[in-house]
Amino acid sequence: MDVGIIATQAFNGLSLFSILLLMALGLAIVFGLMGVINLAHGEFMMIGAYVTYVTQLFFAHHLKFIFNFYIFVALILSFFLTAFIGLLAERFLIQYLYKRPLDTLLATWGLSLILQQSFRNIFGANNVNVDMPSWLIGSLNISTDFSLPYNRLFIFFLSVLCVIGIFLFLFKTRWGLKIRAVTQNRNMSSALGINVRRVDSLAFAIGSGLAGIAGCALTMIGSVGPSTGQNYIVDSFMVVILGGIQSLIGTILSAFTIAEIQSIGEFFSSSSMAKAITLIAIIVLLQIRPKGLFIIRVRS
Amino acid sequence: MSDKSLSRRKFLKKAIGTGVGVMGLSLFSEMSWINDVWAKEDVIKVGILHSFSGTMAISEVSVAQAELMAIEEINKNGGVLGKKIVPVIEDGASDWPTFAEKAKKLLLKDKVATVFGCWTSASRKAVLPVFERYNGLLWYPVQYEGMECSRNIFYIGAAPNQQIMPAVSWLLKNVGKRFYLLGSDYVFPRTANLIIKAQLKHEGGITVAEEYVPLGHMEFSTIINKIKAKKPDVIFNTINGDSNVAFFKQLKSVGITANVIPVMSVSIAEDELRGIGGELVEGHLCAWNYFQTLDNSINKKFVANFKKKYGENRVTDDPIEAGYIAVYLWAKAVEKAGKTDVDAVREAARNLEMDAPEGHVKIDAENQHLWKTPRIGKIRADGLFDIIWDAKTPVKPDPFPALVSNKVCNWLKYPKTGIGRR
Amino acid sequence: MGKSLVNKDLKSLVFYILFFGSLLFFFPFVLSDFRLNLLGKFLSFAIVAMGIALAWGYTGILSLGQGIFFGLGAYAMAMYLKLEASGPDLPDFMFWNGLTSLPWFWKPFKSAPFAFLMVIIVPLLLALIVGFVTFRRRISGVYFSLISQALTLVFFILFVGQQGYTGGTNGITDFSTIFGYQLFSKTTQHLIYYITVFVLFLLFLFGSWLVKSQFGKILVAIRDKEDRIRFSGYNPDNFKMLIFAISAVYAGIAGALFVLQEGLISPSIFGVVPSIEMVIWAAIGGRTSLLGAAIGALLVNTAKTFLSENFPEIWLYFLGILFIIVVRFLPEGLVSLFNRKSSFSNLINKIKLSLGAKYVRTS
Amino acid sequence: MSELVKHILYIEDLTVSFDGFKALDGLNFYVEINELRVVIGPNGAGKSTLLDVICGKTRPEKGEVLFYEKIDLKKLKEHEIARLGIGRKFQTPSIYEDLTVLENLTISYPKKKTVFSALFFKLSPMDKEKIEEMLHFVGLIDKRHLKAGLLSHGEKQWLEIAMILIQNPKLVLLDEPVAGMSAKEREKTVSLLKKIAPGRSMVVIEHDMEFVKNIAQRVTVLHQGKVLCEGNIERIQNDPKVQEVYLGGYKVATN
Amino acid sequence: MLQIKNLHAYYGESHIIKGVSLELNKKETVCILGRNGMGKTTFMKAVIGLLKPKEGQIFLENEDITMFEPFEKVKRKIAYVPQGREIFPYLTVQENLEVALEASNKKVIPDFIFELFPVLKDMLNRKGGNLSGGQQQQLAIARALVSDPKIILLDEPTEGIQPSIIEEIAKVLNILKKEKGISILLTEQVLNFALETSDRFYIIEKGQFVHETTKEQADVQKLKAFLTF
Ligand SMILES: Nc1ncnc2c1ncn2[C@@H]1O[C@H](COP(=O)(O)OP(=O)(O)OP(=O)(O)O)[C@@H](O)[C@H]1O
Ligand SMILES: Nc1ncnc2c1ncn2[C@@H]1O[C@H](COP(=O)(O)OP(=O)(O)OP(=O)(O)O)[C@@H](O)[C@H]1O
Ligand SMILES: NC(N)=O
Ligand SMILES: [Mg+2]
Ligand SMILES: [Mg+2]
Repeated sequence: MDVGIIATQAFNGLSLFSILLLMALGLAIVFGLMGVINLAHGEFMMIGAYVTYVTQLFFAHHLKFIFNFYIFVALILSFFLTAFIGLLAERFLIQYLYKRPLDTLLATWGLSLILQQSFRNIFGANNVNVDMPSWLIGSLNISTDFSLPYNRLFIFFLSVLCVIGIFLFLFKTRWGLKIRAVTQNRNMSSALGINVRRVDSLAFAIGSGLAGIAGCALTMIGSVGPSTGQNYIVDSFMVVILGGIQSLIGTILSAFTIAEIQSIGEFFSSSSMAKAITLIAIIVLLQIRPKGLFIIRVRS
Repeated sequence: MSDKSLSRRKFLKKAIGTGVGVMGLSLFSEMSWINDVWAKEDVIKVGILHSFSGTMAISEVSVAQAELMAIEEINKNGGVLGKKIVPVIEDGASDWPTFAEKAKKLLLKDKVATVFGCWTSASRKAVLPVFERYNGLLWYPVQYEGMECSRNIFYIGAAPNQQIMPAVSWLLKNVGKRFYLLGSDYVFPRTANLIIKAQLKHEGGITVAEEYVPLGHMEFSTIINKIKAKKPDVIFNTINGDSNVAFFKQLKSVGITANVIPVMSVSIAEDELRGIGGELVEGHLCAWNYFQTLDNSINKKFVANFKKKYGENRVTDDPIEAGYIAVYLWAKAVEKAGKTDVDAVREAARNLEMDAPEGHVKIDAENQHLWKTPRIGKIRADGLFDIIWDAKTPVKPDPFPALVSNKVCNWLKYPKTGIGRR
Repeated sequence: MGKSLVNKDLKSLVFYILFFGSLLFFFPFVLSDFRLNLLGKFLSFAIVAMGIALAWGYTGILSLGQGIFFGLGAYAMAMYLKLEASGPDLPDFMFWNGLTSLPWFWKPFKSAPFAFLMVIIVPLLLALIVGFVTFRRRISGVYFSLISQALTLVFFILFVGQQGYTGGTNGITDFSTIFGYQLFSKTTQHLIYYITVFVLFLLFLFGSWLVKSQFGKILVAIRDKEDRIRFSGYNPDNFKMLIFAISAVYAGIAGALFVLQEGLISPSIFGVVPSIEMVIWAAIGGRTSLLGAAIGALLVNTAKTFLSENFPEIWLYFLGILFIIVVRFLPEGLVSLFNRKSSFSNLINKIKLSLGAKYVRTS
Repeated sequence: MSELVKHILYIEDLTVSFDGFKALDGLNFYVEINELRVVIGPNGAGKSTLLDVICGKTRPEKGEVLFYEKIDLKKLKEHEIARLGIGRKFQTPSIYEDLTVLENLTISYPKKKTVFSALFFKLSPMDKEKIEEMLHFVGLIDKRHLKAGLLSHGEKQWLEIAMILIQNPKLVLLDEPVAGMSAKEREKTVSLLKKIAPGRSMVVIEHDMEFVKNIAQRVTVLHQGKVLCEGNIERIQNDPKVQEVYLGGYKVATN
Repeated sequence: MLQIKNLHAYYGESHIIKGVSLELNKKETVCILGRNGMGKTTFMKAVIGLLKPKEGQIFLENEDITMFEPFEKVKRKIAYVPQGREIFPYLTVQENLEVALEASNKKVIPDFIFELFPVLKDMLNRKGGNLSGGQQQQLAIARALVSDPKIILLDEPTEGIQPSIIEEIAKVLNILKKEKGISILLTEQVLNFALETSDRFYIIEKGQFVHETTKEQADVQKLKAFLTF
């Protein structure tokens, strides 16, 4: 095996890491902090993906001259539209279920069915094609057999940016503090002057918005179809679970662990086996650390 | 506030009550004696059984549309035996047991004359016993891996010797010897690869790797790295569905274009290419019996009608065409038999011929598969194909390739099971 | 108090008699064979749902992996049926996957008693193992749920991947006889229907006995405060393992009954989606009531069939909305509508709470 | 049990630390058989942590924790410790909210507690009587069919005490049993404890000095994870260090 | 300041608070005494808004705030210390305090908090859930004070607190009342503490006030009798 293959493989691990991280980031808030088992997370990602598709179509038809920059507009729109739909879901459904976290699983499953069928009715049952901006096609050639695809580099930086952004938001702003307080004790937060409803909605919207961003980014490497979202759901949850809910650092650590197991496993066996191996490895790791890799313990 | 909640309470009570009532009623409405009271109009019911939801909807919806279009055309021309064809549509929901349930429902409750449907081999395997048990008739529109011989199914898609095997031979002659086999973890790809490996061994090719990804897999970077390491001459792609998009996008982004390593695909056609994007796959290859760009008047009319009905941006492809002609073949058989009775139709269908968009086809009298012309197309930037090779004449279907099996399917010679030894 | 208790018991008794009575004496005579077969299948689902009620409703263990156990029970039965259908030959799928002889672990399935035993043993053992490695390590709640979901996926991948041994994506299909009788003859199928009803009834009695016993009370205590129960001298891990295993056995038995009526099993049952659906049956009907869960399975599947037959292109909307409405307004499931009056007013209160007084908490 | 055994609880050099912070710091603590010991100390002194260690909830960093001077509690799991006859009441009431008051007591009843015995468990009439008696005693007889979650704070405290007592443990650990109780209930608790004290050992943590005075034989004062002082109530009250770190100007009225 | 008129509150269908009226004046401490389960906590919850009263009104300086959400009441300078502490377990002590800044116009935690509760200063970075019971109780009171309230509702504030700190708290409450002009509504079972801090007393029994007295007129024996029978 030559150096190029090994270097490429190392980069693949990193790239998968950033993708998993991006996928799980929204869930880390919605599920990790708020306790909502959002099975529609994959569909929320698809909202972002479809927004990207529509944006791309619009640019191709009306703003051809700046087509290459549609992706930035799409990122922003994906975030806000998905956040908005998340907001609606929170307002009309999720807010009634905070006391029954396992029930959120059922309700969001219903939601995911509805969203999937809506995609099918709006965009057709087929996959849709999202053209990449030309500057994202191709790769940075380091040597003849080691090159870094631009789209993956882009996703990598995007996810780093999102993580930093979320980190600052949660731990350095008042809104972040409020979100953390409310997710721990809704009643008491209210009794300390926090408008709990607003904070809940905001948190859920941001988590959903992040899913939208992930969906937008994934159009660069994957397909966009009505049921594509389902493919991401187990992976995203595994990342959060293995990391340890309530812990952003844990999420990062766990995305990294899973990505490495998966991509090394895949190189030496097959994708199917690697997937099974990865899932089993997660279960074994949870044996050693039942509450996740990185967990803040408190007494009661 | 309490007034408001009171009325809301009442409303909810009612709404939930109604919901429960509907579910209860639906059970009742299915009771046999009610069914029998249902008015019997003089029409011929046929079943359309495809996935309208779930992963397979991506491919199957278009085929169902083609079948419905054929029914509509036939009805417009007076129907069959002077009666209108009425389609009963059922959603297999990409779930094999559901396919089986719906097949039973079509045969037992709706008592349809025949069924057009299925896509995946798994769904076909699921309904096969049902069709055999209740002596129904299924027209199956997709290429498949062979190794099957049922008197209750007409196979309208390609058998291995009409698609996969000619493609392998062509590649060996024109592209190279080193094959990288990549497929979904799934029956069709695994069985197809079994055949391909045997063929490569026989014809002097080399299998450098055989690799399967789970359905819906999205991350191909490692596989692509392996491909780079193995340096194959060609990638033989039997990936199904969604994953193709990811595969081609990621292949392209590391600079593996058709000039570097061409990919030969057998499970994606024009309809799927719409969702991948032509530029990404330009220059790669596909093997089919039908391409939208086939230059003949029947096809041109077919394509035009399809676009007129479903939209200018829509395309036709091999399974769509197969679904479409399946309906015509059945109608012809019914006319010939003079009735819709399954046994009679089956007899009438033997050696039935037709000028289809894909050219001349004929139902094989022995094995109920279709004589079809193998073709290879090169993908253009617009997602359609330049046909770069064809077999000139229709090829006799052979569901049990001699390379991997010593069986043959021949209902004339072995009327009991259809299967005999070579 | 005493009086109303009697009343309640009497009322439920009447309800039970009505329920099982209609399954035995009404539906077989009014439904067409096809519909009766469907109902029989749904009854096997009802058994799964009862198992889920035991583990989830009473003990708080939400398994998103019931499909595994259902599947294993089903495969055990299917292996027997397939061997019987194949006679002296190798099962067809093995042949076209290049196997030349029957794998060792298939061989004992030639024996019906062995296969029937495996329907129970395999799910039981697997559940005990899964329970051992999770509950012992105090992996619980959502963690457990999602781990069981991951396991489902693992099984799916393994069963699909080992095509020669499992039939791959196709699964195992195409059976003919059972004990030499035509499996799909009208009489056999009717008989299997009655057996299903009978098994459902037995398992219902068994489950009711369980939850009424001291054991059942401890399950509820575990659901409430797992940590506390340890200080009362109980080891909750064992209780959880046992009830989880019992619910797995319910699913396994259901799977076997399913195969007998459906005539096929495929790994799609190991999928993430069917396992979630199973949980939904129980939730819709009422997770804290055995019969409620069972009825949930019947109603959801009836609704699914009815909706998908009548609105094949948009039925998912209805189903999705149904789930949302029930979860949102009937947290105890549909049974709460049929329960005593006070439960009904409880429901109204809950609705009221969720509509207006959002901050009311009872803790 | 050998004649020589004097201590039901024998704790030496016990250290528990959380991220470097020593909640217990080389603590020595001995309780004799049939003794009623009260532990007081400033908030955060490590009292609850001590009980956590005894009943297996927290694992110590080092030290010995022996039951009857020979059973090493560090090695046992929570339920095994409970089965040895150690019952604990938590600082905040901890009961099964979805079970009725009666069921809360029934499952605490000291019968075999394995999975299979639970399946076939039946209360004898005598057991029932005992439970009824206990319900009367804690004043919850009228609420026995009520879901325990609906009780008020004080009622929950009572229920939990009843659950511990019905276990008939050899060693009772009570963490602030009268917190949130009204004067009347405090008095009742005093008489209850006095009544059940004979034949068993108890460790009671409390901040209510009135209550402490009423029940205490021997009092241990913990401070910063160590014993600050030990002795009878007078001695404790007059110890200047105790006054400084704990009592402040508080004086228990002598009656 | 705070006027409560004929308040009724329910848990589901059970009627817990049955027509309670009370007035809390400026610079005054009112104490509600009552045995377990008599409805003290329920009353407090109804006042702060965690439980919506079914009937009756609550006025704050003549504004009807009966149906306000808790946070709206808090914004109007009412603070609440619940029974059972309700600390945010995963937030540090510092963050627990900062959360309460939401209702104040300050940006930083005022220093006097740490003068009152020196323990907290040493534990600023410890997670709230890891504090001892008494430390949590102190944190809960401190947290209420951070928001710079005009009215404080305290539900059994001395539960689980060591005697010297109870004394401290009594002192603090008196200081707050006198120097900051804060009004305090308190529930207690411990008579000593109540007598030390409060100006007026109500006895609650089964959701109703059965006795009312001022400090001056208070007959300690009678109050005791109410609490013991
Ligand atoms: N998991 C933990 N992490 C960090 N510190 C902890 C942890 N558990 C306890 N502590 C600290 O250990 C000390 C002892 O706590 P403990 O609960 O034993 O006190 P206590 O004596 O019971 O106090 P109180 O009378 O207030 O209940 C406290 O300072 C507490 O903050
Ligand atoms: N969530 C609830 N649902 C129904 N009833 C409740 C609920 N919480 C409390 N109760 C009941 O309401 C009554 C009053 O309870 P509350 O907590 O207000 O009493 P309290 O005076 O604060 O008692 P304590 O001194 O023990 O704290 C009790 O009888 C209790 O059983
Ligand atoms: N027949 C197929 N492509 O599954
Ligand atoms: Mg303590
Ligand atoms: Mg209270």
